[in-house]
Amino acid sequence: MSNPPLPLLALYQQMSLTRALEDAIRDLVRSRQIVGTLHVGRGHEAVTTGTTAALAPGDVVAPGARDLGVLLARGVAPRQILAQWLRRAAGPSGGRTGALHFGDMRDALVIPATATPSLAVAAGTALATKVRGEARVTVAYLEDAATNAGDFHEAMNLAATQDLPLICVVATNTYVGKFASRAYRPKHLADRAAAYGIPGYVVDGGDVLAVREAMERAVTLARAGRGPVLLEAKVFRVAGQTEADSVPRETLDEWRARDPIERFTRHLRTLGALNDTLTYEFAASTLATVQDALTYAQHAPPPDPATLTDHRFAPDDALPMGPPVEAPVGMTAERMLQWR
Amino acid sequence: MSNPPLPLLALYQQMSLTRALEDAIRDLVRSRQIVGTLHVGRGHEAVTTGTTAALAPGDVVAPGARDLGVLLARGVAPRQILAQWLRRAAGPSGGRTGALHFGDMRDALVIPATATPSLAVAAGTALATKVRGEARVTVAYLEDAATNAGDFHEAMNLAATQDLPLICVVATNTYVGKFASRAYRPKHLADRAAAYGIPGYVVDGGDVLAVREAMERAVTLARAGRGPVLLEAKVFRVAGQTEADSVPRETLDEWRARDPIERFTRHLRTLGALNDTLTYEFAASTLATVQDALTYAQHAPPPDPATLTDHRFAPDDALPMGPPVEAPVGMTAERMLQWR
Amino acid sequence: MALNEETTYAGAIRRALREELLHDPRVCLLGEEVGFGAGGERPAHGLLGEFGPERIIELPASGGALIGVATGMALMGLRPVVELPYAALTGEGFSQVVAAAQLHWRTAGAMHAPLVIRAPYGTHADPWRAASPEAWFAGVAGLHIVVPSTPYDALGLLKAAIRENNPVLFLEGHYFYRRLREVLTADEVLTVLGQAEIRRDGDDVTVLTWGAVVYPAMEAAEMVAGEGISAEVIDLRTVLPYDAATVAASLARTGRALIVHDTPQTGGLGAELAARIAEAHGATMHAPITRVAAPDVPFPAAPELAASYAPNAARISDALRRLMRT
Amino acid sequence: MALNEETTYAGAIRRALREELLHDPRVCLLGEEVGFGAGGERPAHGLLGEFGPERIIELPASGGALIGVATGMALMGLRPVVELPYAALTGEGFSQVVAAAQLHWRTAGAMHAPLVIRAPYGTHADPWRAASPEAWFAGVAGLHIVVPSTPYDALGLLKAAIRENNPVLFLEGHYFYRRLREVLTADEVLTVLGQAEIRRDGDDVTVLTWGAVVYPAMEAAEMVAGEGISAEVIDLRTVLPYDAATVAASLARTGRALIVHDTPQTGGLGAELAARIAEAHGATMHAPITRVAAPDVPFPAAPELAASYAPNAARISDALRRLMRT
Ligand SMILES: Cc1ncc(C[n+]2csc(CCOP(=O)(O)OP(=O)(O)O)c2C)c(N)n1
Ligand SMILES: Cc1ncc(C[n+]2csc(CCOP(=O)(O)OP(=O)(O)O)c2C)c(N)n1
Ligand SMILES: [Mg+2]
Ligand SMILES: [Mg+2]
Repeated sequence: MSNPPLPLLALYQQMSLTRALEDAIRDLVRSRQIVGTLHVGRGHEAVTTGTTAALAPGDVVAPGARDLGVLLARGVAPRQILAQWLRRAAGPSGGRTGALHFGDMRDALVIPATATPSLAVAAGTALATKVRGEARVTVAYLEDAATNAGDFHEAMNLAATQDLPLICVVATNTYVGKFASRAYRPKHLADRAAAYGIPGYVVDGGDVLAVREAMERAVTLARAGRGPVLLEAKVFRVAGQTEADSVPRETLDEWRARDPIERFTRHLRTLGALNDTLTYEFAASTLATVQDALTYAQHAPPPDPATLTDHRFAPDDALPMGPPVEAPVGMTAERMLQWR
Repeated sequence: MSNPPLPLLALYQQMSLTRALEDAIRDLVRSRQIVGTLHVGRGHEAVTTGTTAALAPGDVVAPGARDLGVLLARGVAPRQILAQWLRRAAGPSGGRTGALHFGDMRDALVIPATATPSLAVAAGTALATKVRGEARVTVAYLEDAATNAGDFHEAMNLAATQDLPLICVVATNTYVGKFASRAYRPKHLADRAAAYGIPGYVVDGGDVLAVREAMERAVTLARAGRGPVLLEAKVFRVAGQTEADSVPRETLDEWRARDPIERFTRHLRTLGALNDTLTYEFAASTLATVQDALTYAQHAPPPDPATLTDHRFAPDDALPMGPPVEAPVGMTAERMLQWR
Repeated sequence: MALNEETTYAGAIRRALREELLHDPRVCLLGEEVGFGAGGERPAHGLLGEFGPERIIELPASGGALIGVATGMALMGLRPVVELPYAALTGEGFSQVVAAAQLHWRTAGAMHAPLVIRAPYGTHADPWRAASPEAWFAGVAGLHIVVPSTPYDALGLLKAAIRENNPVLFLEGHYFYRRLREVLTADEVLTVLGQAEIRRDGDDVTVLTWGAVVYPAMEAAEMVAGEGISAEVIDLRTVLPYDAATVAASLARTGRALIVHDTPQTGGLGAELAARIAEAHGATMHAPITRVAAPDVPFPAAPELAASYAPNAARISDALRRLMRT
Repeated sequence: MALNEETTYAGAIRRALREELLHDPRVCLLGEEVGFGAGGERPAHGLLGEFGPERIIELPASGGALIGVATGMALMGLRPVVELPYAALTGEGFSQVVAAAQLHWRTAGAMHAPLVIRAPYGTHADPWRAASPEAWFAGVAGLHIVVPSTPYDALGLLKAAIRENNPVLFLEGHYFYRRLREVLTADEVLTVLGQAEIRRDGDDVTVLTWGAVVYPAMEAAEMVAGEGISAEVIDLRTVLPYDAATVAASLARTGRALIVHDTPQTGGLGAELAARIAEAHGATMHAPITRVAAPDVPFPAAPELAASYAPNAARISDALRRLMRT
């Protein structure tokens, strides 16, 4: 399935909104309106925006703690995201979980993060689409150190042996956990692809267009039934693992030069695609969106304690899960199972 | 630490004894004197004998289900092994576990197999020797499909980042589990070394001298503090995963040509190192050893049911574990900790 | 399926899988040896040939990944059944089991994980592989644990488990596979989860049990019957959540409870039963609530040790007599 | 260590680690962030500088591998302490924990696994990370589970745990780290594992509890004292195996038991307590053995939900009153 590249300005808007919304979350954390930690995604915007720009509507994503941009790209409303962060009743988890630990398997096709390793779950959605003869791909987003987990290894090996349409996007940032030490030997985590006999690519995670191009290549392979792909994006994360950790001044300066949004802005300006007027317009609409979400979420009521024990067990008439089957992406009639 | 290569005939004896003892176990299984399954090690003799020939007395080994030869090479008595298989009170587990699920951390330095993935445990013994400044290496033996487990991945990555003296010997046989299918994509599992930034070698697991030479290279690297090594030995296992599974006739014929013991015998005969007289002598002494072990084990009493709940908790005065410290292998005074 | 065919326990499981694979195209079977690897007496034998690789999916052995994969398939609208070679492998996928059990609650009802984990336990040579993990999951909310003791229940309960919208841990008695036989009619059997079965009526004392140890419990009940002790034997079948109503009704009559399981006593499923009974009926019981279970050690390999591991009819009948004396 | 210094809960853990690292050169500390990663208020803070990388070993984050690695170090004669970032990670290493707990029995006494798994639980933003895994391991023979509720106990029990020859799961109240302070003398404290502490004497009813919920239990006891109800509050401290003698002595006087824990009720550690009490004292109890615990759901993130999760003084005192009415 071909998917027309988004116009460049849409990428710019996407990255800007991601940054603005995360800044709003950061402020809520700083002002103690949110208890809990923000795993900072500042600097990851080109990865989340560039990879999702290469996807089709029916593809499945499994974002991690820093992948706010993926949720926005898949159409999850900023209102929902802030209601979730503020743990409101109206949030997707009804206040039962924090941060980005929620998902949507009907429309946005976002696999819920569970705080346990879950690449195997993404392999499962990819396996489901394969056995149903659908052309969907599943994209899982991992932090570099997460590739040290047994879950990564078992899931990638399984996906490779089954030729699953699974793309594993690894954002390698200079930090692991709270401090800048190496939790693995290889220079490039893309080299881990050799262990599974699958292709592994490295891309500059600060260059949104390079990311989109690399992702398009990966998606083409996966959709063609060639099995999983490992795509490593080198990013530079400002701040520590969580918003709480501080970063040395010179690190911050170094980062500014590499800021994916500022890099893309310079590019668009040299192309003449972006000028001050446009910048202000975009900034204004972004601000309005964030403001609307903030107002909505801050005024949304908290969950009712009486509901704490609701939904302990799914009822027998629970809605079937997964995407609506009316028009499964790329479902090829002859291999299609009568599955519902 | 240098270790002089064993004389060739000792290798021959070692391999013959391994084969003879496993045949005795097979007969006990067939005659139902042992309930349970024998994971056949027939065809693995050059791997167990060749690798252990490159080790020093104080090195630690973690054999798997098919590595009877490793136990014999480390000096575990055939009497003990058969008493364990027959689940006698005198066996190392007192009849509490079956098969080769036992170990010895005082003398033979054999990590007990627990039926759970345990490469991480071997990484732990390697870490212990490293922090104590000992020059011991730890050798773990895995079947090919075991490299698909998360335990393998987490332990190898951890060992690599800590430069642990851990050698992982993978015996790749043509079968995985009960049937000849592939549980992984890469042609060579040694390629998985790239994922950890460590050296990976492939060796003909049917050639005991080639195995010993490759192992000596691996041991030298590990002892020098260069971190773990992955050594893949290609072997051809006769019979299915367990003694119970049958194998097609032509497979058996193919195997005979590759039988590591027959290959080494031919080699020794062309060298003139082995002749009929010697062959008969060796066969006789091997037979005597196995016979003695059989008689001992078969007449050994079963465990007393009254002891079932003994040893639920280790007492406060339990013997300290690990090798005797009087003369730790290669302990280098300056890095030695006053650790006991 | 011929009429009134004598079926083994393993055969009943195969029939349940086959009927549900036919009944609902969303059902699929995952495991290490469910296809070519499934030998003649194995429950999955023959299913690959009939339903093909899109439904019967052989995957590399990875206890951890298999359950995560099944969760992903469930998220996409399928109804996977995972077969593990032995039940202790749930320890490798422990987090994934808990995550699946919590999914519905975590998503405030938006999602659920309709998956079944099938695994044999017991009589394995190695203590590890023989272990039943039932106690590990006794505290995991959102999970169902089913332990069928007859071919009929294996058939009816597995079919119901596959139609259940919450994760089910389905523990199969390894020892039963070929040894238990029962004549089953061709009629469809669906045994509702969470309903106990009264195997024997009695008025003096209630025996609460499940799985392989149901048989010595029945034997013991017969032994003491001659001595004028009337024991009611209840096979819980679904041990989490269990059938509190049936238990309550029986205890209201007998006022005496003996809990019997073949797994270690401390922290076992029997503890929760005893606690619930003490809370609800403590004031009206005629005798202390008593447990007869395996000792607090793993399942031993030597037959001489294994023989005195699970409660036998002698131990159970002694306990019944003691209960009646108080 | 200055005399009579006011010490936080985290500080007491640090002191225990430091004293044992000094006392026994076989002791070492493993974890993801025990070295450079250990910030000022963290228990491990500063230990790397004092004891060096051979004793304070920072390893990649792998819940599963860490416990296996510790087992291997123990096999070689060391006494490792593993620090996990949060206790639910024991789910990633579940098999390794069970294997370590079984080692002594499996080897017929030849080997043992002297290792401590230290992990904080509670008050994490995410339901998963907040979970206490105490119930998962309630049925694992060979394991000790310790849940200290004061800095003094954290000090004395951790030191004893490190000297224990069997694996110990040491669960630290995350909420306590900086909030609990206590004046500790410089004298060495070694608190024997398996001994409960009577926090409050009473004659009418025995409250059995541990961990964070000890405080609301004490509060509740004070509340009902005014109403003439004399409640004895026993902090078990070591919950597996627990101090049956102290519990028995108290119940012999009171004849009433209230079990209080801040983890889900079904399949929790309270179930085994209730079952053991019902068996041993059922005949002599004046009131049904009662549990007050968290509901059977994970720990919720929203403060409004979390507030009604763990038992509070109101719920506990109501239960005490109910017990006295029967
Ligand atoms: C033993 C263990 N400790 C901690 C965690 C969870 N965890 C929290 S932060 C962190 C490090 C994340 O590092 P990385 O994936 O590189 O993300 P980064 O912090 O670098 O953005 C991990 C693994 C875990 N899964 N296992
Ligand atoms: C899900 C799962 N199934 C089974 C096992 C244990 N197991 C028993 S046989 C086997 C296959 C072994 O294959 P391999 O390692 O290649 O040894 P081979 O049978 O080829 O000698 C495994 C992994 C496991 N650890 N996890
Ligand atoms: Mg990182
Ligand atoms: Mg193999």
